[in-house]
Amino acid sequence: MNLYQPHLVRIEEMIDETSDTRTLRLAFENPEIAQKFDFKAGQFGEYSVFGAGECTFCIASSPTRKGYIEASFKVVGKVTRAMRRLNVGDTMGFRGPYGNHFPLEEMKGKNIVFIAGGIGLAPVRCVIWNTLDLRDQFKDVTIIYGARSVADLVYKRELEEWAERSDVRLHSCVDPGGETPDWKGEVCFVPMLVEKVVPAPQDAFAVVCGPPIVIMLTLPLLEKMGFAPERIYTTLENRMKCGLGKCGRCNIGSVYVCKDGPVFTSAQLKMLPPEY
Amino acid sequence: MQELRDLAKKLFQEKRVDAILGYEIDRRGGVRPAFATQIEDCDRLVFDHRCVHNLASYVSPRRTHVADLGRLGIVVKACDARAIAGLIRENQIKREDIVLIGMRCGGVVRDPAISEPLDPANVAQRCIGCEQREPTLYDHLVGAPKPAPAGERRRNARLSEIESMSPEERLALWKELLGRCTRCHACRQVCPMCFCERCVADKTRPAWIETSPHMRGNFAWHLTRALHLAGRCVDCGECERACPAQIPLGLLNRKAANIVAARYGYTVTDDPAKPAPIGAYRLDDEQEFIA
Amino acid sequence: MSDTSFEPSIVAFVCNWCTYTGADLAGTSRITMAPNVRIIRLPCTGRIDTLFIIKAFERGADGVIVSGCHPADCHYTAGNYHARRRFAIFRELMDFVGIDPLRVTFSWVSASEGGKWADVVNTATERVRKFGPFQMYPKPAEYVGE
Amino acid sequence: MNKRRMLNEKNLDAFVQDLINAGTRVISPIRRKEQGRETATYAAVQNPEEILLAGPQPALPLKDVVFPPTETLFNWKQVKSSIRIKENPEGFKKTVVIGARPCDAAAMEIVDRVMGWDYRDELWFGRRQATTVLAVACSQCDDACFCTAVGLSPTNARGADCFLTPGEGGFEVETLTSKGEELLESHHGRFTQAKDPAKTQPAELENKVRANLSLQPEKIQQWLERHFDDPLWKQLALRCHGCGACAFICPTCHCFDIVDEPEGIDCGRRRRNWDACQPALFTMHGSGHNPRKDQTARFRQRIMHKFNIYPARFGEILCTGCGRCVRVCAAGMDLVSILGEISYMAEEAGSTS
Repeated sequence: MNLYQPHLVRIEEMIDETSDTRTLRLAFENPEIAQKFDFKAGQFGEYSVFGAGECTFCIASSPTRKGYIEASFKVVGKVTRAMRRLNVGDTMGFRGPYGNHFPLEEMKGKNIVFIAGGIGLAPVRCVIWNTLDLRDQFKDVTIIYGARSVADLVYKRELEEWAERSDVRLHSCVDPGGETPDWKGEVCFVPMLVEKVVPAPQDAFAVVCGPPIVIMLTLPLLEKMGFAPERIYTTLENRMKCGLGKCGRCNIGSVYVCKDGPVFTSAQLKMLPPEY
Repeated sequence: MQELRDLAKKLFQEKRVDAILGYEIDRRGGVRPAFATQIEDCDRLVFDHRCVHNLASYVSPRRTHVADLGRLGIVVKACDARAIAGLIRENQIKREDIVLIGMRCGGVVRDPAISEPLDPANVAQRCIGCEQREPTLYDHLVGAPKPAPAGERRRNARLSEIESMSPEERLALWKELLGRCTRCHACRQVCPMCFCERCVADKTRPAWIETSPHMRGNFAWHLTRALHLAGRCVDCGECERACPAQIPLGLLNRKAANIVAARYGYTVTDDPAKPAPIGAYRLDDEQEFIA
Repeated sequence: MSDTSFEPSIVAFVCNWCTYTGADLAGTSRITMAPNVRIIRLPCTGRIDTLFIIKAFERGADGVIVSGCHPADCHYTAGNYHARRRFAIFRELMDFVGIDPLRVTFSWVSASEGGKWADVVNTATERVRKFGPFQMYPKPAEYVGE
Repeated sequence: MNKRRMLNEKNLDAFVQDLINAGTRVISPIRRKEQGRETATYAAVQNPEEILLAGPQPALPLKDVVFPPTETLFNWKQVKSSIRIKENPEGFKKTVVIGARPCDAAAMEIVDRVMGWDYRDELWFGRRQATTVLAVACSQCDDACFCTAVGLSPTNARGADCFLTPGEGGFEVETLTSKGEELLESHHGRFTQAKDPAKTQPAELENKVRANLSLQPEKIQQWLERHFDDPLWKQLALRCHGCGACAFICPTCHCFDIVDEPEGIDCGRRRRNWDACQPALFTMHGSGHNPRKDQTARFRQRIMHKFNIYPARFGEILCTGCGRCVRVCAAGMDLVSILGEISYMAEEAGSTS
């Protein structure tokens, strides 16, 4: 079996998050691999639709939930379009887990702020559930999430669950113009909400993910507010083919996103050329 | 040479151009494209039988770097002017946006690294029998009239040789030639007439032309490229020169040009007003192959 | 595979307004014709890219039929005139690289010419049957399979 | 190891014929006539007489022997409600390369680094294992060669299993690996005892190459590390067509694409194809966002990858100085003068700081 041969996974469940994003719950067809498979929050995989090709996504489910993995994707290109056409019971391919991960061990005993925009919640959600499943090992957990409009908010059921939990603080917002009459959250852009509600930087880690504009505005903002650049984490996406450090297209300077990433600190990003 | 440099300087002085695309001597003693962006650069410009490159390739609006230089002056041979005319004809550039420095040309060598004088052994095949010793599309015409280069025209002979083969022999020949292709698409990138925003070979939904360098992908690509260039190819030879696998791509393009010439009486010109044969039609076009 | 047992697969790209209706007429008139042809309907011959023909061969067709409105009858005025030039050049290029252009049949079949459509289908099928399978591309090597 | 033998011209032909008879694929520079000039190209040998060991550098590198332009990663077929996957059954053909240029032999060893980085690429190493490389000392060079500038030379045996040095009436064969020793030992009848002492190669050719370019790779790397935004990049990229011929013809460029191609309704292949960093599509995201948005960024990436990224990650320059990119470029982009320019700027920067 060569490196590029995927494991077979079966679609167990399908949740439409928005009109163009969907979450697939995937279970390994081979029970031995299902048993063995393990990953860490923040790692990614190569998902394939046979006949269409491969696509790179972070694993969106938490490593604490065994027996399946989840992928959330937005329909943009050839493979995601093909993924959209699949149904429960269909077979896909999966290679992984690849790349580095969020430093959960270091984050233990600390306050954690999660900041996400749009579909960027997917990789963050993985860490959120990982944290919440081990809730007593962390201090305050704050989630700041925003999307273009109410219709574009992903993981709506989980947002409700987090809102109800007393051990999580959830702040959500939608861009001006994206609100509905019964929207109870804020109406502003994610960085503005961060400025307003972000907790004290002492003893805290921040995990940020979203479209490039959210990342570019939020990282300096957090630093200005006192977060140490080494404690602000984000996850990058570059086009990849192999995920193994061979195919040569995800480089940012001398960094291979697939091997050295996808998780980077703000401090690391500052050392890289702006090719992401 | 001095005439060209003086003209280039004058164009800068009169602020008629922001940059001039021409030729300069390179390290190896051949010539390469030059981008003169100030008056001082004009003394580097040269023009001789080594100026093989078709600079029209740089003028496509997709070349944002070059477009960023501002108003361009371009050194063109007759064959290059045909490409410029093609770009104007197909609404890629506007005639008034560029200054054309037409060069009288006595033929070029087949490889710009050749530093010996032009002779029948090193002259580019396309120049033998080329009837245009100077462009008709220009703003300034430079140089003294030059005679046509001597040499044996082998291209048509090669075409007729292939045409007289049996279909099996032809297929075997093209399987060997196109089998060398690694699908780098350099032929497309250097072609002045391949200016599509998104080439059909890059499309994935569906992937009309498979990107793999196997028989299917290679035949689909080269047949389609020849068809898309029928009546548009200016015979500048850039694709053949760029091909790392040394495939004689010109044969396909020449064949397409001959078909167009025989069926529709059309040859590529540097008159931008003359419509291209594909995209036009006549009610009485031959249709002997249609039942 | 012996020649007698070879049944060619033929893909027909036809225009919506004339040939498709003509083929429909052939069917409703119960004209018997070779069952080897699969029809793909397109708005106009002008829409039939030569890549369709190439793709058909890539995917296993042994022959192709391209058919649309007679000259002067195009629903879009001139689609078939443009197509005519394109196909004329394309088939000569095919010939030049050694692919038999007779594997592709071009015809004009109007909405009322059900009989002509049957003729086109039968002629094309017989011709391709004589040529044998299209073998230019290597067949997919062994697949996992039952 | 380091055993020395002699192989005369007649025995060379017989050796090659033996290999061919045994069903081994023999790749060598083959004589070709093109427009009246004698050129060479690496190809499978049908007849030992076609071999041209002393000719010009073959136009294409040996890369495709171990890294084919397209290869099947696996076949798949829909079986009932699931998928069945099968790897290509062909395996790796036993291959002997006779007459590899030093720059082409070294390239394989350099690319081994990335292909074995944490994850071992079995397709690459499978072919590497099945291939025995007999390199030959160069006997010609031109104004595009610069192997000496990147730590190699016309007589460098890096990456070779055996090294052939032309001598009177044949070659002196030096064995460098056990794989090479095994091959020669199994054909020992064709080789004779080497006469002592070993002949030293004239340095003439090496000096000629050295005259084209000489540089200090560490200085280049330092300069690149500090000059991501240098105006040089934009200036160079103006001339570049972005065609990628340089990458496709490069013995060390190894970037690839993975594509799925259906072969029918319910079966297909996943393939790996050569790719290059020069076309825009290489890094384009599905959303249309492109991290390397213009030719400046893409051309810079090529130079950076070869002379900064690869050395930083793998301690090797991703270039063997074969000069093919210089010869192939339709726009006259000349890596020798580009490196020369960078070297000059690095010196300047070094002397002022």
